[in-house]
Amino acid sequence: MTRERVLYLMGGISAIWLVRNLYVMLLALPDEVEQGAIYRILFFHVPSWFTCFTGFFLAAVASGLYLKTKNSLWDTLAVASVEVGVAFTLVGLATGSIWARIIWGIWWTWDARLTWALITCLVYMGYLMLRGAFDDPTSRAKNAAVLCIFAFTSVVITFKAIDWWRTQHPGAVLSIRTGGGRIDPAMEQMIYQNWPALMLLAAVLVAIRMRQETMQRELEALRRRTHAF
Amino acid sequence: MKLLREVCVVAGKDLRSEFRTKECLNAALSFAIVILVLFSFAVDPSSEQIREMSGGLLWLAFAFAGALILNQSFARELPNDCLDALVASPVSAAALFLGKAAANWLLLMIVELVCLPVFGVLYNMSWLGQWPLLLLVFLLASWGVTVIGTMFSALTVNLRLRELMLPTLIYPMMIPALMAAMQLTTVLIATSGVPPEDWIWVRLLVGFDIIFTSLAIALAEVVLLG
Amino acid sequence: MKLLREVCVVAGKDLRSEFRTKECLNAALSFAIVILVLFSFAVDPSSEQIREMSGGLLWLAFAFAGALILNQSFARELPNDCLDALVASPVSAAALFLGKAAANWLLLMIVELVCLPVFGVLYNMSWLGQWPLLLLVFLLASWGVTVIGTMFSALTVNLRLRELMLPTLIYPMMIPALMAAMQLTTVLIATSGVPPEDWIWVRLLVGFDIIFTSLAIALAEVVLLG
Amino acid sequence: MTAVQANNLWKYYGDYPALRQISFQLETGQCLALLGRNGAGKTTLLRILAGLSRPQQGILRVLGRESRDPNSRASIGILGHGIALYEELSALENLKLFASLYGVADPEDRARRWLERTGLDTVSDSLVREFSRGMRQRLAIARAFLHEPVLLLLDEPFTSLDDRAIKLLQGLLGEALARRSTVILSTHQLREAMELSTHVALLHRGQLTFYGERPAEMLSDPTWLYRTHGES
Amino acid sequence: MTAVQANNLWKYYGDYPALRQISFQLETGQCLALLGRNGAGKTTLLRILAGLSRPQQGILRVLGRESRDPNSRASIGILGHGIALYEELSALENLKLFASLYGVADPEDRARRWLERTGLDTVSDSLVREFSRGMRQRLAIARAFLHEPVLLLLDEPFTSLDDRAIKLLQGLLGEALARRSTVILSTHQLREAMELSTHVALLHRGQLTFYGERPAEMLSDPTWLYRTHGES
Ligand code: HEM
Ligand SMILES: Nc1ncnc2c1ncn2[C@@H]1O[C@H](COP(=O)(O)OP(=O)(O)OP(=O)(O)O)[C@@H](O)[C@H]1O
Ligand SMILES: Nc1ncnc2c1ncn2[C@@H]1O[C@H](COP(=O)(O)OP(=O)(O)OP(=O)(O)O)[C@@H](O)[C@H]1O
Ligand SMILES: [Mg+2]
Ligand SMILES: [Mg+2]
Repeated sequence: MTRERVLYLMGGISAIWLVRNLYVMLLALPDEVEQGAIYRILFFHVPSWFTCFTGFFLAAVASGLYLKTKNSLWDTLAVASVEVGVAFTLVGLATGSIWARIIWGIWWTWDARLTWALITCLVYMGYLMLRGAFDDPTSRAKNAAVLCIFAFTSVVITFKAIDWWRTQHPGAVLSIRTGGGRIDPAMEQMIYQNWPALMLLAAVLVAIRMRQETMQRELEALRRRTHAF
Repeated sequence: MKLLREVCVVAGKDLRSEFRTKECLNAALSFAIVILVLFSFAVDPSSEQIREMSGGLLWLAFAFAGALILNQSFARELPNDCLDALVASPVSAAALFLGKAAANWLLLMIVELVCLPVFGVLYNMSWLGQWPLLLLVFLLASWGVTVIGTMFSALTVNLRLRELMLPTLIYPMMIPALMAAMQLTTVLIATSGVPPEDWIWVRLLVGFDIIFTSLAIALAEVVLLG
Repeated sequence: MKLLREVCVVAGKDLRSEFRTKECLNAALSFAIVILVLFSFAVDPSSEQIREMSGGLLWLAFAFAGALILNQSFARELPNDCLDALVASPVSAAALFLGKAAANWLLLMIVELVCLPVFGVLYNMSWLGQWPLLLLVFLLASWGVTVIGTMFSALTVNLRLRELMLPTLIYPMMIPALMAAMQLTTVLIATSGVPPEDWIWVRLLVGFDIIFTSLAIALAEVVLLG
Repeated sequence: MTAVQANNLWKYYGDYPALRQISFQLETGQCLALLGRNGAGKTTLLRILAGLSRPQQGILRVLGRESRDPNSRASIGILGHGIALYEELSALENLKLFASLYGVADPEDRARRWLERTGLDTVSDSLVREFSRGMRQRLAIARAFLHEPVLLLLDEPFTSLDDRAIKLLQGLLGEALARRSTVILSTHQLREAMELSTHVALLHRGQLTFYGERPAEMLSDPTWLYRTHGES
Repeated sequence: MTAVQANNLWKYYGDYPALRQISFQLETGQCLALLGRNGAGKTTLLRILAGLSRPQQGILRVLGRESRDPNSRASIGILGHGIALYEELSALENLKLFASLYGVADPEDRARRWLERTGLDTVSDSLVREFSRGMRQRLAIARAFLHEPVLLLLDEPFTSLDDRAIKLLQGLLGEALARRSTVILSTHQLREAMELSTHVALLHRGQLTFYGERPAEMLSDPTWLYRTHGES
């Protein structure tokens, strides 16, 4: 009961926070010189990539722990964070595509950053697919965990792509990566404001998915037990 | 009629075990995207030339997916000697072969129909203009590929015949069908209709399908029973 | 030493049973050749541009043919629950995994080395000028492909949709290795040496091989035993 | 009526004659126990009778027709070494599939009935992959009996069955014989087979060294036949 | 010395408990017959003892070591439902392979010796694909005994063996026990098992309902245990 309350509370906070951020973004911050109004998509584009990377990282760690302890709780955490991570990846892809359409005039181009972002998305969709293909929960958890650990390499490559290749996609802007100067502090501030809000939302979603997964597992157990030979 | 029913039962069985979880469509979808991403590394995707290769790339992807699907078709029957039970049942060898081929065909068509729009988006190409003809080409060419592939798959379970019919020759045998399909697909995507001189490719496809289907049906009993 | 001996025993077993039937090798080889022939229909083989795509085409063909070999790698153990006996034996999981990978590697190398001259003839390209370096690239890249493929072959053996699932899962993982191999092969075929800025690809290949081999060895026990 | 008539059958694997000069005749309603040591040729003979393999020489008539005639195949039930079940289908789906293949009128209903008879009704929706060996064998038995065959060809049907399942199978066989079906079974579990069989055949290195009604001695001493007619 | 010590083992498939609270202890030189109806959990237990599957709970020590310790694995011989032989390799090649895997000194010689002992020396160069079922089982037995294991885990080893092969296997087991090896075998052919076993365990729906020395009643009446300790 209290757990549920905490969840509602967190959800409420993140909702209010997001609304407040939207207000600041749309009404308080001025348009950017070169791009005009559309640059505001940055405030969702970048934090959602950060959020999905965090989710994938969490999933990789949880998978490692699952393989070590064989405790199915870790497995549940891994699926939940991958699922939420994939959702945010899709948000990132969508916002990026829309942005690209307006700035570059095309939806998609085979640029290293974009391609790797797509590959990452595919890899984690593969993870979910692999899970769906197993009937036996033990081997499902094990095999998915192994895949999840391998998969994280593509996240790393995606993250580093702008450093390794000359890309059409803009390079790093945040001052933690560049040492500052490439972005207006107010804009950067806004990214840092929106990120925790999205993270909070992600956390709520993960918690909900974990509950669902556990319940499904119990249901399956009941079914097997009533149908024992 | 009896034949048709039997074909459906056999095809239904294969499809059921493929579709058991809904993963099949997901797998086909991600597979399609993966292949198209791979292509983007091999050829320069932004060049103009890509338009003239569209049919080639698409059918390459299909040939590849096909090989994987077809390879498993009869191998699926090996584990518990399931093929014995099928061969011993009153179902005719032709029905069995056609049933398996039909299941493979459907799977291949699903992969193809999923690939096509994805290809269109990623490579910035429109294919809707001529879709009824395109569909026809897909249906015909896929059937040709499937019949030969299913035959190959059946050979792998029959050791004695495998030596004689040389699997190394069977894949190359698909080339005419694939060639025709590539040509037609490119034409249908790049231009706005099939020029008269290209109709010969359609005739080739139809001929190919008829010849190999009859051959396969005639040989089914021998190949399956040994 | 003990590890090496065990690896050899396992690899020897896989190779011996493969060479007895040649099922997989034939299929992969003929398939790779079909793909190369198809490319010549898909792209204009006489154009200058083809030279810049040579690496891409070759490695696409290898990746496709490789999937057939990798698919079979663990599937070979399914029939009589053979994997159980291997896992129960005192051989370490790492040795088992490396043995299987080594066998796949050799098979893939055979396919590649047969395809290369065929490619040269079909596309009128000479590849002999830089053959020692080319061989090195082939060895490194194939190993990377094989390690990932063998790992995932073990993960997917028990799946219905294995044939579709395996390539869908492995290709995105392999892309770094394939990309490097494509780049280097093109450079080695088209020009007469590796320009300094391309050595980074060699480093990438080596790094890729090391990282994934260690990961695979570390996880082998978990994957095989469950 | 004659259920099986075999005349001078020869079967070679390469140059090795796995069956030599097999001739016998079995009437409907009889139950033949096919005995013989490992590698004697029992499975080979059963596979030929089932139409799964062709003899190189000899004439074979099954249920009054050519072997491999679709009509005769529809009235044969087989159970081989491989259990011939699909691991990724459920028990019910497996039976339904074979019911449809044999053209049974209401596959679903028939399948459920046989699941019940073999005691598998509680696990009818589990995949065969999750079955224990005995459960698989039970399901394979259900598959063989499903279409009410007139001729049953069973290769070591008692394998890995527990005491209750053996009783069950013996009951099913008894019923089938009572309906004047014909049964040919090979087995090494002589005790279980002797209770039912009316006839006995002994294969020795591909040759039929004994064929006839079950000797009375075998009921109390199952290995009697091996000792008298098999080479020691 | 204690050969196997199991303490409160639980094994779930998904959330279905296939083994519940299994505890027992077996000394070296003893022979345990693992009995139970179809689906009771015998195979599951044997696979856990062999290190092929991990219990979710409980402590298991085999030959005084952790389960899955490479040293203990080297002294275990297993024979499962799947015979674990490669169809494309010959009998000799199969045995040589496993002899090498187990680090036997002269694989070729050892393999030939065991082919002879199991009566397969005449077909040593035939591919397993060409073997009859009984011949496969013999070869699998040879594989299990090949490296002179100290602990033998046999899952229905008598399956499809003819009378002579059963005698042979009983002889091999007797020898092994005389060498103070330990044997655990599951079977439904109680009569064959009872001659050797010193101990009996009865599994019922994943639980051990009986464990102890073989009751004298079982020699003459093998189903005694089922009637007294199994449900209904
Ligand atoms: C479908 C198209 C796009 C994809 C898949 C994509 C993908 C990504 C990814 C994966 C990141 C990772 C952030 C990180 O480094 O942690 C990112 C960041 C970023 N993206 Fe995009 N993007 C797309 C389009 C665009 C466009 C059109 C623009 C603007 C012209 C843009 C601007 C940025 C910026 C400024 C960052 C922050 C860079 C940093 O500081 O790391 N993106 N994008
Ligand atoms: N892979 C699996 N997934 C789910 N359930 C399984 C699996 N393997 C076995 N089971 C279940 O576990 C139980 C015990 O199976 P097990 O194979 O151990 O039985 P057994 O005692 O060996 O039976 P038999 O005498 O028939 O061989 C059965 O109910 C079976 O359905
Ligand atoms: N596919 C094959 N190729 C070559 N020889 C074979 C083949 N199948 C069987 N044989 C041989 O034919 C002989 C008879 O085999 P079969 O399987 O009929 O024996 P069986 O009587 O059923 O024995 P078991 O009791 O062991 O099952 C054996 O010597 C065997 O080696
Ligand atoms: Mg037999
Ligand atoms: Mg069992």
